[in-house]
Amino acid sequence: MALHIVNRSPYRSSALRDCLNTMAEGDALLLIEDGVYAASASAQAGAMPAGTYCLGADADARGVSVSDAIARIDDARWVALCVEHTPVVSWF
Amino acid sequence: MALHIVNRSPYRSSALRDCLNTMAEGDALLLIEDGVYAASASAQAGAMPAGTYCLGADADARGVSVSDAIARIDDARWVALCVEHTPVVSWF
Amino acid sequence: MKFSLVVYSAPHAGEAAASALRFARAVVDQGHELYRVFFYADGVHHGSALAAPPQDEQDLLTPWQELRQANDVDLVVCIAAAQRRGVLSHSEAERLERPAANLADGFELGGLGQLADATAQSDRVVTFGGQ
Amino acid sequence: MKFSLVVYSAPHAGEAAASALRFARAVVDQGHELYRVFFYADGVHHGSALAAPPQDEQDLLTPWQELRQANDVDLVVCIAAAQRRGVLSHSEAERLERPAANLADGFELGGLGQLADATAQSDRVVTFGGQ
Amino acid sequence: MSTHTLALCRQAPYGSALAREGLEAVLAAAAMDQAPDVLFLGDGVFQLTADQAPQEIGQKSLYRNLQALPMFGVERIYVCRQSLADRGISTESIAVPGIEVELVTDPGALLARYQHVLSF
Amino acid sequence: MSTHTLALCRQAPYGSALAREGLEAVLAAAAMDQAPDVLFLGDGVFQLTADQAPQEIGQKSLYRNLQALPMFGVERIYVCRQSLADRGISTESIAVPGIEVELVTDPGALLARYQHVLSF
Repeated sequence: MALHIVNRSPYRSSALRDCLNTMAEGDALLLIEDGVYAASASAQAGAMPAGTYCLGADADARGVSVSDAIARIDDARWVALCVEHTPVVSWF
Repeated sequence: MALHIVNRSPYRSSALRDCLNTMAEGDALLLIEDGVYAASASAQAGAMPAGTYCLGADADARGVSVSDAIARIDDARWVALCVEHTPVVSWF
Repeated sequence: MKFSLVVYSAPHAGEAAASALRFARAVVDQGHELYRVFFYADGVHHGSALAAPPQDEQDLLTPWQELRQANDVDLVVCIAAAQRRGVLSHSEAERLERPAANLADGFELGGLGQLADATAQSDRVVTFGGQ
Repeated sequence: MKFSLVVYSAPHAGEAAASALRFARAVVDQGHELYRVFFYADGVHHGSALAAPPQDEQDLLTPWQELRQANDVDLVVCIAAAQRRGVLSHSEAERLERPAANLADGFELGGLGQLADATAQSDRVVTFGGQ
Repeated sequence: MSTHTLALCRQAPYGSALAREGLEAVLAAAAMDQAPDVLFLGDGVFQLTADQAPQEIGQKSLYRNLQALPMFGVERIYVCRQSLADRGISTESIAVPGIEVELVTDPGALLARYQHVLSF
Repeated sequence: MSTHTLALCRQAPYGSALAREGLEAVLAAAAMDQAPDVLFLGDGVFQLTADQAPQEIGQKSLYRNLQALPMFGVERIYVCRQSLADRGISTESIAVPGIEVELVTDPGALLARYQHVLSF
């Protein structure tokens, strides 16, 4: 199963949409940098698939309150997700 | 009346959408660089407002066939458009 | 009419740098005055004397220097943005204890006040951004 | 597990450069091997010895050099991408007749073959792109 | 820049350096008594959210820079109402101390008032 | 890079240098007998349109670089069918001489075959 990493704002860039259109069943999705706006409880987080993660440091930086449906992770867990998945696909 | 200049692909970026949502009646719109994909006859050019221009050099570079509804211009006319309008607003 | 440009994009990163140069040439070709080009954000890399694109790729340094020579255009590189990104004059390199300087001839380092001044002095200001 | 990273973004342009550094540290902190970091496209500016961000902003040069020292990580700057953008070693500056060199200690210029090699040698390759 | 100039801020904080550098340009002009007006639109409205804590990603708070605006005489900012709505941001949550937030429903009409618009 | 690697090309030509530099990376790997597979998706499909004439904007044709692929042993490329449809590009109009275009309806399934995906 693949790990997809998205670092662009869902409002500004097609990166998340392109990624979601490409993801296979069971793939994981990690939101980092401006990608974390898609994890916001007040935004469109409801549309995120199961197996969506969000980098806590990036959410904190932006004051984004992460939806309960999305797992907040730290950098160590980010590395672990890369170990657990293949390939790792970046969308920017 | 303002001149709005958009240089990003309408498929990839929110720049064109943000611009269209902001334009006032009578403003002009110039598509340059990857923005010219919005001027393509085969694409969504129908949605462009009256007073839309497209930089011919950028369309030619990409093999984009510009819709009849959109005026192809050269660099000299680009400067003239800036002279004729105020303010000049870039969306990227 | 008096124009100034603001350039945020680095050369060879995308097309914005080339667009700015084409527009600048068209401004002077049409008989207008080009007062100042202010290089800001990643645009400060325009001021690097070390860029060496292959022969068959566009040179985005010499044409600006020529434009300055021929038309007395101010080419101002924001000093704060340039420090962060490693574009330094000899005196800045010395002051900051860096091993070399790379600011190209014809470009000068200047503060953000030069951007404010350009908007105050110019009839039109056009920004070139994005990648 | 053996990791390699590919970095397309310049330091101080957006967050991707800082993300790559954080991820690299986490890789070695978790006991994995970081085989190579390949700096490509605008990412080549990582190799500039001239960047001088203000004291209260992040230094994105020294931490990479320290990572290399402590963990024997290859820091490879793509030579073709670097030439275009003005990141030169002493020998390149001489060959290309440019007035100075700016490649930082700990970084080496290398060809795209080093990227192909990194993918062949590594269990995981993670790319850091965007602004 | 003066009030003939509008700074149009469209970048989310941290993801692009232009968010910070745009604000620095505004502050520098304001320090020279040429403060531009400022409009936050699109992802630029994310600059206004409180509780920004970017230490762990190695950055300084951009929200702090915003709070410096009144010291330089910028006591009002324009904010695109639709951009807030699109992002699920309540108007209450974007207060900046010492600054009056004026919500704009027709940003095109606002732009038309200025001779120069500097996009950041 | 070898066939364990997929190059995922998502940039329109000219607007971003990464379109050209991605292709250069593919060609370099292919020259070392480590040719990756290549998938064009999103705006990357614009790289495949013929009639590119970028001389006036000071660039070389990226389409020419594509035509070098077969010389280095890359004789097939994958192209996302939906990306073409979204952009109003007919499948007939994206032929590259000497290269077989394989349209992909499920890019996620394609990605799953590779150990590495390099995004460009």
